[in-house]
Amino acid sequence: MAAIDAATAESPEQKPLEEVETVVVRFCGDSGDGMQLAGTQLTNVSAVFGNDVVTLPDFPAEIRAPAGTLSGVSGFQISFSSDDIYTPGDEVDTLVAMNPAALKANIADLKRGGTLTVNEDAFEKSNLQKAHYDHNPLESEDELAGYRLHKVPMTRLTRDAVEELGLSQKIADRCKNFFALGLVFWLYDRDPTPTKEWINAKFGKNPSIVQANLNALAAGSNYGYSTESFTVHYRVPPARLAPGKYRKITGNEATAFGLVTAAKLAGKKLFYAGYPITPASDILHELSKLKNFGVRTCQVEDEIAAMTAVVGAAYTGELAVTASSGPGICLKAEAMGLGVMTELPMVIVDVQRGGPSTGLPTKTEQSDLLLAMYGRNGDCPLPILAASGPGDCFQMAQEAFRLATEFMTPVILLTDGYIANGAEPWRIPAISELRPVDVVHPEGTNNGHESDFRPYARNEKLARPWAIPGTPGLQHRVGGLEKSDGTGNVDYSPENHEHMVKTRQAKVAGIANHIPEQTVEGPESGELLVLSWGGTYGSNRTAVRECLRAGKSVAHAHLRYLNPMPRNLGEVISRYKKVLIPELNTGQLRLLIRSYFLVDAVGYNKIKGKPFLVSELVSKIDEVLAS
Amino acid sequence: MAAIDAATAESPEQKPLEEVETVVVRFCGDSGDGMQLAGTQLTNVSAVFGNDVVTLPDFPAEIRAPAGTLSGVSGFQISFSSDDIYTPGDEVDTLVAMNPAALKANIADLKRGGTLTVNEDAFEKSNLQKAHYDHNPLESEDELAGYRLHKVPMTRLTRDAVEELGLSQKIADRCKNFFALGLVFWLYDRDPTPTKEWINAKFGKNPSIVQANLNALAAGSNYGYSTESFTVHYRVPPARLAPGKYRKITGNEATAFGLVTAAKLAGKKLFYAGYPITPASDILHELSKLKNFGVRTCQVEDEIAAMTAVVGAAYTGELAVTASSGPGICLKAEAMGLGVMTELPMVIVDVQRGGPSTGLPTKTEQSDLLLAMYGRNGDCPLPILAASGPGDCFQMAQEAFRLATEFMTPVILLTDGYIANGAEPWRIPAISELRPVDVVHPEGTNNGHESDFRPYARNEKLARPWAIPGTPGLQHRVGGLEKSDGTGNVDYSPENHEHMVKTRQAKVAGIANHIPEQTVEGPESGELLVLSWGGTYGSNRTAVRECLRAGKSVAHAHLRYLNPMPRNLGEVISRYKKVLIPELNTGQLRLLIRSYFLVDAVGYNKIKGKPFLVSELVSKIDEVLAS
Amino acid sequence: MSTDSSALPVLTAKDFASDQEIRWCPRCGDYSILAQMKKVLPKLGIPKENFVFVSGIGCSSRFPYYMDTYGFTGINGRDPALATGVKVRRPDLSVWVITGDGDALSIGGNHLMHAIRRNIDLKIILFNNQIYGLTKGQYSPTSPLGSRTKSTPMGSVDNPVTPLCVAIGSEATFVARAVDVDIKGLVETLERAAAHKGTAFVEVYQDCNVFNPGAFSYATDKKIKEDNLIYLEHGKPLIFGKDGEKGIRLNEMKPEIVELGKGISEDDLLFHDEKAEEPSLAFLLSRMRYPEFPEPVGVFRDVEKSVYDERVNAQVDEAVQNKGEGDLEALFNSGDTWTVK
Amino acid sequence: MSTDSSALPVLTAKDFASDQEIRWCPRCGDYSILAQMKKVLPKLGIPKENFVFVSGIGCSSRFPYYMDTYGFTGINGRDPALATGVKVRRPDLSVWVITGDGDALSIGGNHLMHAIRRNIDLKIILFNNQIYGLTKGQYSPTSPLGSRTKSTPMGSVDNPVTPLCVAIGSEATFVARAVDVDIKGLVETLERAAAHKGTAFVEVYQDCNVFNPGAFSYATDKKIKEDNLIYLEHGKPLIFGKDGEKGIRLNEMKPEIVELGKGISEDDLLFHDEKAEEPSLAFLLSRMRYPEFPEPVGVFRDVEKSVYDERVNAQVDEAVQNKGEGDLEALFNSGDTWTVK
Ligand SMILES: Cc1ncc(C[n+]2csc(CCOP(=O)(O)OP(=O)(O)O)c2C)c(N)n1
Ligand SMILES: Cc1ncc(C[n+]2csc(CCOP(=O)(O)OP(=O)(O)O)c2C)c(N)n1
Ligand code: SF4
Ligand code: SF4
Ligand SMILES: [Mg+2]
Ligand SMILES: [Mg+2]
Repeated sequence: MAAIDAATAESPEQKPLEEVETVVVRFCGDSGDGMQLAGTQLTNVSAVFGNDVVTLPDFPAEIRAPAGTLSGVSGFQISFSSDDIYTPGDEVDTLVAMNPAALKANIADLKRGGTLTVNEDAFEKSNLQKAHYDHNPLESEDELAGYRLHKVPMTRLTRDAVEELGLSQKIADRCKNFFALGLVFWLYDRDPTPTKEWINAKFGKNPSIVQANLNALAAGSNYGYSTESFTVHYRVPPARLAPGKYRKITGNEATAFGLVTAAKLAGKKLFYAGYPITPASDILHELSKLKNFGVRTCQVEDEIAAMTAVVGAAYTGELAVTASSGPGICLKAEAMGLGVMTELPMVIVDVQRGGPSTGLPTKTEQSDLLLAMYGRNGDCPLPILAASGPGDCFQMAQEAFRLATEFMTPVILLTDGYIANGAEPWRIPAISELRPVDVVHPEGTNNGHESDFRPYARNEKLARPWAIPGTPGLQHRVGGLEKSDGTGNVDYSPENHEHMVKTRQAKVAGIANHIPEQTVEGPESGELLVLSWGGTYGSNRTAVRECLRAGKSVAHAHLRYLNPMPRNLGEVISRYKKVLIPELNTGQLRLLIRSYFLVDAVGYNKIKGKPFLVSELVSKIDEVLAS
Repeated sequence: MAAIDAATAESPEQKPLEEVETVVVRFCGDSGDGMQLAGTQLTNVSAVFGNDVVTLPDFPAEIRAPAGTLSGVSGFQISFSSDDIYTPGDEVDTLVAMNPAALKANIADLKRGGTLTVNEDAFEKSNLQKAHYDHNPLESEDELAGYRLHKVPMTRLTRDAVEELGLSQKIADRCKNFFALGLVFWLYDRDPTPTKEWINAKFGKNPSIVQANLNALAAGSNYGYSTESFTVHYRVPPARLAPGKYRKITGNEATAFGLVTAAKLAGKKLFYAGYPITPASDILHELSKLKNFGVRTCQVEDEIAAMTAVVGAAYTGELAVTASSGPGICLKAEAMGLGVMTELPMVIVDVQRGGPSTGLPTKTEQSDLLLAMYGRNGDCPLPILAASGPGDCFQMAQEAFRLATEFMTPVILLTDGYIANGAEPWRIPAISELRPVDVVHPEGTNNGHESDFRPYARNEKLARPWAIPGTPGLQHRVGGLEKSDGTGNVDYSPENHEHMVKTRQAKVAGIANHIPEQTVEGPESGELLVLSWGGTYGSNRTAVRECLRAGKSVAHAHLRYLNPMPRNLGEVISRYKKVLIPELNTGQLRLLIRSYFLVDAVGYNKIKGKPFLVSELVSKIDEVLAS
Repeated sequence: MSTDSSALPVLTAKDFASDQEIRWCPRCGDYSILAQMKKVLPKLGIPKENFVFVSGIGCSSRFPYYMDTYGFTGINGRDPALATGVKVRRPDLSVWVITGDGDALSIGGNHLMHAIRRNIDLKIILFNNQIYGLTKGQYSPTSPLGSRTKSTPMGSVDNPVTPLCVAIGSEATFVARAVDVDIKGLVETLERAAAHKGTAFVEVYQDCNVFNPGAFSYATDKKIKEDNLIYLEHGKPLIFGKDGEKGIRLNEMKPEIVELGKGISEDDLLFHDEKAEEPSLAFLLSRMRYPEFPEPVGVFRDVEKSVYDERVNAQVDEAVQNKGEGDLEALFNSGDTWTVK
Repeated sequence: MSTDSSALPVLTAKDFASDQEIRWCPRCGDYSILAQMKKVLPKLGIPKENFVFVSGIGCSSRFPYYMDTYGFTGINGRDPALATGVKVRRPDLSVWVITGDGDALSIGGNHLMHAIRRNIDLKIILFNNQIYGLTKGQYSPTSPLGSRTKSTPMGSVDNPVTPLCVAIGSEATFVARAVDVDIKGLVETLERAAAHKGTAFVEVYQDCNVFNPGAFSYATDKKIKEDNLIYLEHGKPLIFGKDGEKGIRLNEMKPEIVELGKGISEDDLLFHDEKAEEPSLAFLLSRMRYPEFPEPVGVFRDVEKSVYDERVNAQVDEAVQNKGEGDLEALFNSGDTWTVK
């Protein structure tokens, strides 16, 4: 069968093309089925086309669970829209399921009346058994009656499509995902060009693989175009995004970019030390590609070594950073305390995942906020930031280094598995838009007055000078024992200790004067304030916006600065009768807000390793408004 | 010179003996001067005599700082009383200073009009220099005018006293502390018998050392008895303590005793793994002496190994415990989380010291409460107890194991450097008074139904069964990944995770029904509630009692259960107009109380590595009452 | 625990399989190791409830889930410490530690070293695939210099360690090496490890079929493996090659490959002595690395030394013997006491 | 940094003393090590602002406070990792790690092993007093079996490690041993360490006069030390004894003590080779322990191998060369982009 490109072919029996605003598609199948790839390609073509896009990949915890099993199911959800959107969508409009296990694990999320496309060929006995089906759901009368079911023999059709190339069956079958993708491209009237280019670039060395994938892609499109079963297809017009040049970015990529950017702006070379851990490892992977920016990445023996090496690099005047997730952040605690005591600038990224303990390594959660606040011995404050979405990681990573260097302190940046792996369109900033990171090191002396140098003298921000080894005359010694303010010598005296504890606290608290004040979306005062933080920005924003459209008296404040919080926050909160704090944990921000402002904030807590659905938030808002 | 025992000798010119209620004595000198020993001996004779006693040792941070320097000063304060007392006293009545550095470092704490006894011989040029004196304070007109100064040539008199024994001068000089002790014995009319017995027992193998020390002791007493300079001496009658047999105990000893007791009561053999750290090491030292109780102590490579070994031992059914201080507790965080996830019973003792980082290793602080609460990734709750004084460590260590085994959970016990090293009289409990620790392990099966065993089935307390290796038919696997309730198999499903997070939380919260309700000392309602926790019990109790005597409307509630807190605490707090929370940190309990009960609790925070003075607390109470 | 093995039901490999689905990738070397372990255990005459499998984190560390014994998957790298807690309290149990090259040598290197030097009676099986499998393909401390992995796009820059050298440098009493697909060798080695009293350290070359496939093909490929491996036998000379035509001779502390026959007889070769009191020979053997040398497999060292868990417990017994069973009342009343009436 | 040492002021030991009061106990071995270090540094021709002393925690770890150089007292056991951060970023600095037997081998064992195997250019000086000094006298990983200390009233039950064996097992390129009061030997050893490119690992026998006095008297007591020490010299036979009357001969991988003269000449002895590519000889020497053998002091091993910090930085240079100096704009614009108008 020759490859005919449905999207460009003219045809008399053109099917009706309906326009819609927002669409949610999920590909799911076995880990080996290439679903992440299909999802990524749909994301790319949609973004290039000009839609707003939000994605939610969902990997299995196993590297490669046995084929066909429930634990091996891999999924990728994408929402694309002509509006600006902030979540990957609550319910799925079109579900593509490559095998019974994928169907079983995902069907609950498909909207009633939604489009369900399955690879019919995969529904044979052994696969059904592996999915713990005692029957074939495709043959059931009513089980899938609520959906627009399309049983497509994808395996067979893909084999047919590539037959001419004489590939092994195994390789032929690997092209199935492009068949499915092609079908979805047709269904949503997507221009496949970027995917075709990608196939050419990726497999260029192997022309028959290129052709096989192109054939499968075309065959999928043709299938939608030609068969009777699909009666309409849809068009999602471009979004009205802010003008500019865009690219797609994941949170981990954006974090890496932000870190490198901060270093570049400061005239420094980034130092990264880390030990791999899901879902933070990609920051290491991304940075290790950027050695031509002077980035030095060290994969070290454990998180303790990583954190301590960062302290060492910071001492020498480097912008030094480490990233990890919950278990690794625990291990960094002691050395973070050393960073606080030595008042050196450094950044610790915590890509939060489901806990406690090893927990749910591949799932998202917001449950390390209090660990970040208090997970060190003694009174040991440091600034904490939280990125609100994939793209915001870029900005907050820079902000982390700005505060670290300006105030000479370690800074924790919280992201989470959801925004770290999720992607969104990112307006590429002009270099001139970036906020500078100014770093000054005191100059050396050769006048013999060496002992005059006071490494713990402070400026108006209470920051001490960042004198670095190699500078003549500024030799000094730092360490984890309490220091005398000014000289930095070891000092156990009662008054000095109290002074230093309070100074460290005041320094961090004072940052409130150097960060933006809290803003709200919605009315300036009213019934209810929804107060959120970190990676749940999108769902909260969407939910509140929906409520506002419905005329409810609710506003949204989103925190990206957790310690210190914006200085006007108490005042903002006081303008609303009620406060609702939705969190993907048991109520960690709520604990702080209640204590700081003595306000009876209500929590909405979801601890399922998954982001909020907009609908869940809207019902909760309604419930609180009604109470 | 022959040894004449002043205390037993009859004398015509008997000096007047005044009766007083409470006395505070501090010995201070160089680390090599044996001040800890002198203090301990005064403690012993006073306790044996029947006084209530509280002590406060103050070691230098250095092992052996250069002799005569300020950093080498070692002190030991003891308060003994005919009343019941809870603090070592704010101000010193009698200060014994063995050298200029000791005088300089301690004089500020001597009460105006107090007795100052110095070793005059030590005030020569080089010692004065080392103490950074540019003059001899003993020769100053008015510098010490406010005190009853006694310049005693202790070195010379001690040498004289032991001359007959032909000892080297170095050894002779080592007896100086017994001279000073003898003088204090005379001054406070103490019976030296226990000290003499101790000298005999300790140095029995070396008769000339025995004699030298006895001679010095007698010479000191004789000096007080015979010289003109001491005109009166004092008598402190026995206290009206609860009837019973007493001994002196330090917090670390009491913790060790409590742990062994819990094991014995549970029919278990204690397992301890730890890595030395000040001020927790003595728990290891004490326990390692108790091998005949079946105690197995392992000094392992670091705190992570200690914590993980404890998890392993707990899995096999042992009462397992580790102890550390701030930096080490940080390192245990990840493995504590594993203990929470595997729901195994174990105890972690945190002997708090000054932080952050290495901080002030030898000083006390209460700054690890929030670390204990939140210092682990994810939502990871566990019960937290805090001992209120040296003796209470005995009870709380048992309580920790009772809760750990009853609820199948790790438990943190907080003590601090002050109560760990401080001693107080301890009424020796009868074995029958001790609360039993009941432990049940499910029995094995040989009927082939192995897979029926549900390691995460729960009882009414939400505790799971503690099945131990070696039991036939109960083979099961645990670990740090999220588990399915019931089976305990790895389970990442959203609903199960939320259920498990909430179950672990509910289990810990439910402990509130199995601990004593909160009591107060003072009126049931009123102006001010002083809410304290942990090792500051004594000073808070004394301060509130003083205020009560003065007719102020103030009551005292002291928390020994920090998580969960007693279930009636909110109600108790609500009965007072104001709440004052004094803490040796920046306000950690206050953060929690404000959040839990939305009460505008005020803090009084001292962060000087030292316990509260009663007078400081009384003024703060007055200030709050007046505000 | 009953040690009367005649009373035990006869167990088979199947009895040691748990009800959990096995979740390794197809053709992962871990499968073979699991299979051989299940064959070895029933032969040991130990009731199955007396086995405890402890692991850390990694693909390899899932092993305990698949065994119907007591099992504990701990946290990354701390498994030797966790197993120490188990074994000190229950020296009667047979405690196995399953670990990976990342788990044991990266984050867990210190615990490994200390378990070994204490000579605690653990059977430590290190699955060396020269990669971090579970975290999807970063280089490990055993990856060769220059390895291109996810975290080292330009090649790794740290010199790798040799697990056996680390173990020997840490005073190991039993050290061995086996290959995942060499069923006979692996079974024998596991049996020998089980029989050793004290820490038995076994490195198994394990193929990670996804992130580092073929890393050990020189040792598994039938065509070449005889030239690249030496099967160690106590008291025997070091001979290798398809027809046993090659051998190892020592030249002033330096091993060299020689051809047998041409004036060189077996007596000229280096003889293996796994019982040598000092580990210098074992160390020298562990330095022989492919491609310069054939790599020895089998038992490098097996000597007796006092065992930590036994000694800890012996002190307890001794204390009881000397001081009598601890008595709380006596303890409380020790030291100076006084009575208030 | 200026490397033109001719332009440098001539420094003396005094220039390296900081203004901090020294707080070790009287007669602590640490004093001598400090004094010798202050003698060695001025000879290196490095400006004093280019020295960084990093330590962990312990009595020994106070060392940096007493040096007028840059200094960092870190946390217990993590000093090699901290120093790695310093050195990777600033390969031009001379970075020294001062550590103790507890700091380096107990809590810090893993970082030590990894620093050594990476061959990062650090000078690691381990003050081995076989005790935890700062925490007042618990046994350490180097304390002999049976040590009675605060935490082991019935004697310790763990086999000690030999620091040099651990280092050699971790692929060390430079390994040496010295004795605190052997001024000449210590100075020479420190100089050699300074000259080595890569990790230089030096164990110094150090007397803790308070908690473990005399632990090394066999090596310091003038009357007996010549019988108990062998001063290693490259290319020379192993000879010892007051009059050089004894030597070490190798008997099938086993060292044995022989008397010279009685039919045995120097040529029969073991010859030292610190440059041997493989560390087997160094390992064998490090196994010779008192009282069975005289203990070697001096340089056991000194070979060249590529250096971690250099390689990390070389990759950066290479990347710049290949891809050009990183350009943010190009980075941001990489991959698929689209423009919204
Ligand atoms: C504290 C902590 N840090 C990091 C991780 C992530 N992690 C899990 S397994 C692993 C390495 C596994 O490598 P290896 O031991 O070689 O096992 P393999 O998967 O290759 O069998 C890492 C880094 C973790 N689980 N915990
Ligand atoms: C995390 C942590 N655990 C424990 C300690 C307590 N500690 C300080 S130094 C030390 C051991 C020191 O021994 P060594 O390295 O031999 O030094 P030495 O004092 O003998 O020179 C310990 C256990 C600490 N400071 N930090
Ligand atoms: S990733 Fe590698 S080691 Fe892990 S299961 Fe797959 S093949 Fe095995
Ligand atoms: S305790 Fe020992 S090691 Fe520490 S300073 Fe004193 S003598 Fe030196
Ligand atoms: Mg591996
Ligand atoms: Mg030491």
